[in-house]
Amino acid sequence: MTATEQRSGTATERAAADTTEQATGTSGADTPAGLLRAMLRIRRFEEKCAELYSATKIRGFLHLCIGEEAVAVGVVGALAAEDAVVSTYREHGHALARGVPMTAIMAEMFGRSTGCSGGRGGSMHLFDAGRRFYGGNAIVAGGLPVAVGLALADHLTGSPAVTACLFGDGAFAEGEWHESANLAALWHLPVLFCCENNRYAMGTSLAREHAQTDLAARAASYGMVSWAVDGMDVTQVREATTKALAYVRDSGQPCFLELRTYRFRAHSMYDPDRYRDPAEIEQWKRSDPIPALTEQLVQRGQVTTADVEQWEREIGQEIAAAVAAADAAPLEPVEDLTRHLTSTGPGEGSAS
Amino acid sequence: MSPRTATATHRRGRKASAPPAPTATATTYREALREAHREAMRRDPRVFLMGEDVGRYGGAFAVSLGLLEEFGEDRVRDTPLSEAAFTGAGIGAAMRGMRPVVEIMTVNFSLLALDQVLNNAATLRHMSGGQLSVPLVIRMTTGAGRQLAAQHSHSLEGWYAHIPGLRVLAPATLEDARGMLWPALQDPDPVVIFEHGSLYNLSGHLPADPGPVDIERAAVRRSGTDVTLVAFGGTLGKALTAAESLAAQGISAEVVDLRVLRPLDDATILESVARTHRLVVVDEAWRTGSLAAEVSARVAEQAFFELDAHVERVGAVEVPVPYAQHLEEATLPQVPGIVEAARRAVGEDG
Amino acid sequence: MPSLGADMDEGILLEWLVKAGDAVHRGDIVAVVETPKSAVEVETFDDGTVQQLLVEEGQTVPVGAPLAVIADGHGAAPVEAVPAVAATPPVVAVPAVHPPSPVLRHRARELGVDLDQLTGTGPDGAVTRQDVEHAVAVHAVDRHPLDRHVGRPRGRGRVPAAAPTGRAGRLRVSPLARRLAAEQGVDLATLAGSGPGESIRAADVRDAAAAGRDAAAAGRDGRPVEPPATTPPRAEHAAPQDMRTAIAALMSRSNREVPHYYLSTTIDLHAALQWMHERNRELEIADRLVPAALMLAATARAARQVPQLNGHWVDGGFVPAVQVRLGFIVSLRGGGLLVPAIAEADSVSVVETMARVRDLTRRARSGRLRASELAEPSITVSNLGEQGVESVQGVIYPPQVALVGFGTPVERPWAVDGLIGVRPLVTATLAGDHRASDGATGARLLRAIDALLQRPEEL
Amino acid sequence: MTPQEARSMLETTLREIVPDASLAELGGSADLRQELELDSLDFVELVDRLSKRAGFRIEDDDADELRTADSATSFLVRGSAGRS
Repeated sequence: MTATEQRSGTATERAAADTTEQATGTSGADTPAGLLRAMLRIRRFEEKCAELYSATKIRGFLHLCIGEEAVAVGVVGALAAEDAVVSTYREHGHALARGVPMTAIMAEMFGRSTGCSGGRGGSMHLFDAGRRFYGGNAIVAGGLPVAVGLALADHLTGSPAVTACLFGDGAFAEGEWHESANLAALWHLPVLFCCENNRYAMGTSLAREHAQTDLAARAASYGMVSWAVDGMDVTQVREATTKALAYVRDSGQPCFLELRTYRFRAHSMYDPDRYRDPAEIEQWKRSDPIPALTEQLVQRGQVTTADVEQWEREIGQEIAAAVAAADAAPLEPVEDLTRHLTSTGPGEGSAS
Repeated sequence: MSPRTATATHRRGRKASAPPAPTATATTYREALREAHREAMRRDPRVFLMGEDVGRYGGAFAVSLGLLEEFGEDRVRDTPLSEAAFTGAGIGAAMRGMRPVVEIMTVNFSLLALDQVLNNAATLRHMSGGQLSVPLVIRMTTGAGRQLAAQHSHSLEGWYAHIPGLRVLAPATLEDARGMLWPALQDPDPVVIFEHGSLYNLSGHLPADPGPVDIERAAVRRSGTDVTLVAFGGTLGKALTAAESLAAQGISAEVVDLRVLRPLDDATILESVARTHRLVVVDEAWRTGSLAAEVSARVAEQAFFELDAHVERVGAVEVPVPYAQHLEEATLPQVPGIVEAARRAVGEDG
Repeated sequence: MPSLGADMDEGILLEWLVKAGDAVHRGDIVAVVETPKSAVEVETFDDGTVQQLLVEEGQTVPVGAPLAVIADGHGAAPVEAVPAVAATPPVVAVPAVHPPSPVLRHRARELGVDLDQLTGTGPDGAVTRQDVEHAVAVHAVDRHPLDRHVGRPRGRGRVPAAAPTGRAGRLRVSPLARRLAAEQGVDLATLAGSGPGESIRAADVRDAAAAGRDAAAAGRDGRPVEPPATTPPRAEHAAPQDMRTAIAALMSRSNREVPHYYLSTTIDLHAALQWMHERNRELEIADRLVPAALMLAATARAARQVPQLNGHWVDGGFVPAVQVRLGFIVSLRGGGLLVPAIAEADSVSVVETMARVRDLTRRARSGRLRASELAEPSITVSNLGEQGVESVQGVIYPPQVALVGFGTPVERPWAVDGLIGVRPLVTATLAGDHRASDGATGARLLRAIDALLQRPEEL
Repeated sequence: MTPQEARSMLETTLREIVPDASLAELGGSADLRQELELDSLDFVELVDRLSKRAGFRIEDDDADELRTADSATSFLVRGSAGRS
């Protein structure tokens, strides 16, 4: 299916959005070219988000993962459909890689009722229960105990599913991480802990937030298998994740991946980025996962520049369609404000 | 004499609304807070600031910008994301005689430290039979209104105001932003200061050396005779705007800024209700079990026979605050709602 | 001006990093903007050539305002660069005085709100974002009342169609109205309520009481409306502790908020008392004058002469009162005090002043004052001198701006026209609010009181 | 009027004006206005009531005679005698 085909008949309804390409999840994305295209799609999407934020179309807080796409694509794309994902407030890439439709994500950020959280969540709170995407959690480390619980349920019911929990190096300092790691290891729960180490907890560098900066070594002290991975190389991330998932499924034990990466943009749109040396940012941009892989694949003849240009056009069209759909989408009526408060609240069907 | 009365001699109640004195300088709420920290750290070497990103980043809301450069890393301490640990560390340091100011980035993150605040800070003096003292100041951002959705829009001042052993402050003016920190640091017991996120850009004038403010009393921000509007923090401005609008309709509203959320200054509230006989309480928090509920109950208990109308509450709709702008606006107390409530109270509702 | 944060409404264009004619590409940093938090770099999201810079360095502009025009290099119409907001279609003109910001216009269009129909609540009537949102919310509410789910008591205040309209069952009376009715001997059952759900409010009781007084005055018996015998007098009934608390709060507030200054002067009462004794010989004993009546009458007239001290401090400014409502302090037996006021005190005779003081004092002590008699005086006299003290340094009752105190008249040697004689002297004191007046003004008031007391026959 | 009658009349009248006054403890030479915290209005009322009860007009200038319970009693006795 091509992007152009997906776009035809793009409608404002969520149901229609579900038919777009990414609903097919990881299909075709396991090839190196597929990984590259998936990263490019996230990059372009987020660049558009920055523009839309400047233009006040997207409001609230906006945290971009530009520079960290290899983690999103490498980890989340490796999961099976029955696996679960628990994410953070920097989760657009994770959601896209999981197959949450771009139209639903964009509509969510526009605060529209067609958004993946009905306009109630915004950028930091993308949810898609049908895809077992358990949301962006905006409390640092807040998702970790929940991930343990999801895995506990799978363990108790004999499901082969693994719960992947993404969190940052900042969360590694929180008690909730340490409590969750201990519990998962103690109870032998199928959790894949994915620490997206971008070296800054908001504005505080790794060395200023951790006495021991080797996070994988510390995770290992809980009795878990732990690996540190180059998070700027999507093929390495994908390979490590695949191995880790196999290990968790086979052993029923948790596993820890430290994905060493870097965000190219500031923490949020309002962050003047005073705390990082511009030279350091430039240094890391030289390991930008997208051009590096493009160059590699072109050299190997696996991808042509024409392919890349074609993808850019398709992605551009997909994004334009998502923006147009979001712009045209309806707002949730104010009288439905208190819907979804409880299962028995106004506007709810029977409790589920 | 309790040190808590130390500032009672300062007669500075209502200068904020006065036209700027010749020596007044233009400032913002954010800068006023920053100046307050600067003053406290210059005056008392025991004072230090710690919290997430208070140093190099300059504070998540830029309150502490430049303080690291002036006072160094010992006194402006960046912490890891570990609210329980650094809040508890503030408690310990305070017990040992320091005067820490702990900044928790937002009230929702403070829930990770709530154990320390409740079970240690607020409790240790009593539980130790009076042997221990926790002269700690905790500051945090609170409130909604910026489309930050359900995990960044809490208004939990009432939860903290529920806890005996704490003093809870909500500066809503430049003067209070500038003048509350020092008296809070003089309090031998823990003080929690709530800064509403919508106030940081509030601008105006302050005298060059404005001095501390009273952290015992509520402040009457506008005099009136027909109805009392009680508000605090982020809702004060809305209440004042509503009062303005009511004035145009011939209704004279008095606006009381609670500003001290615990212990509540009953006298000022009751005195106002005794004048106006009608009460509207504005509170950004969910209504159930809120500060608005507490104020309403106290008036019903202590001034029942002054009331000439139902007590009206204007609070947030009881849902997690949604992201979408129109839904968030509909969730929170707004000026038209306050005006309507006041009109109902005075019996002008069609 | 791009939005760079949730709480950003405007920004200062600090520095241009490009100039007209420069080629720019998507992602280039083109300017630096000062936000309340810090300086932030601004990128462009377009490729093209800078055609025109619309905002000068140092200028503050609202979020959404175009900063520059970037031509796309294909000869097409210029697009206004930085914010995509600018790329939206033109809007119908709105009233010119306070054009809503582009963001606002856009928002209004998004929500289907007609800006022309809105009344602005912003500065100078400008339409604010909130007005737009409210228009939507109100519309929504009108269609679908939120009462039940949202907890907004909108329905209250109107009589619901389904509600019983008769008076069956318990009377609905506000607590204040119930109290006033008991104090003033008004039968609630005879009243029609004007409040929500036909409830009886204080105003209904006051109206009924006033009507009752008029009727009583019209009748020959002249019997005043007395409270039922079972109702204890209010002053004895009120818990002294509550009154103490209220007084403490008010006085503390005054002490806290009002910068006081004090002046005092000694006044020779010889002429005044002489005149008073003369008058008293002609009057019924019950109507006799006391020195306080002269002092109050003199103060009321002096307050008219010095209007800067007759009024209130409201919202940071002095508001002169339209008349002299002279408050005087009545101390209650068993503790506490009340401050009833004599309306238009500057235009009633000394004898009438005396009558009013007597009436108000008696009713204050029996708890039968009407609320209107306790309404805010424009200036207050404290006459503690009755208790044998020489001078009174009072605390102002905010929002009033002055309090005059009289001590006990005492006989002292006093020089008049160069000769020492024994004269009755009183110390008059002024406590003034320094925000509203200064000492020179205060001195004029005391001099005026003195002068008036030297010519009591003109009072 | 006997001194006992005069004293009793004085106490009855004072009780009407100051209901909670403990007159038993009131010394004969104590200053009434200070002891009972009578203000000038109360005093006028005292004079008025006493005048009516005693049946003669008490002038403003006689106020000093009513300063203490003893002097007032004696004044009432003399006044009533002078009239009859």
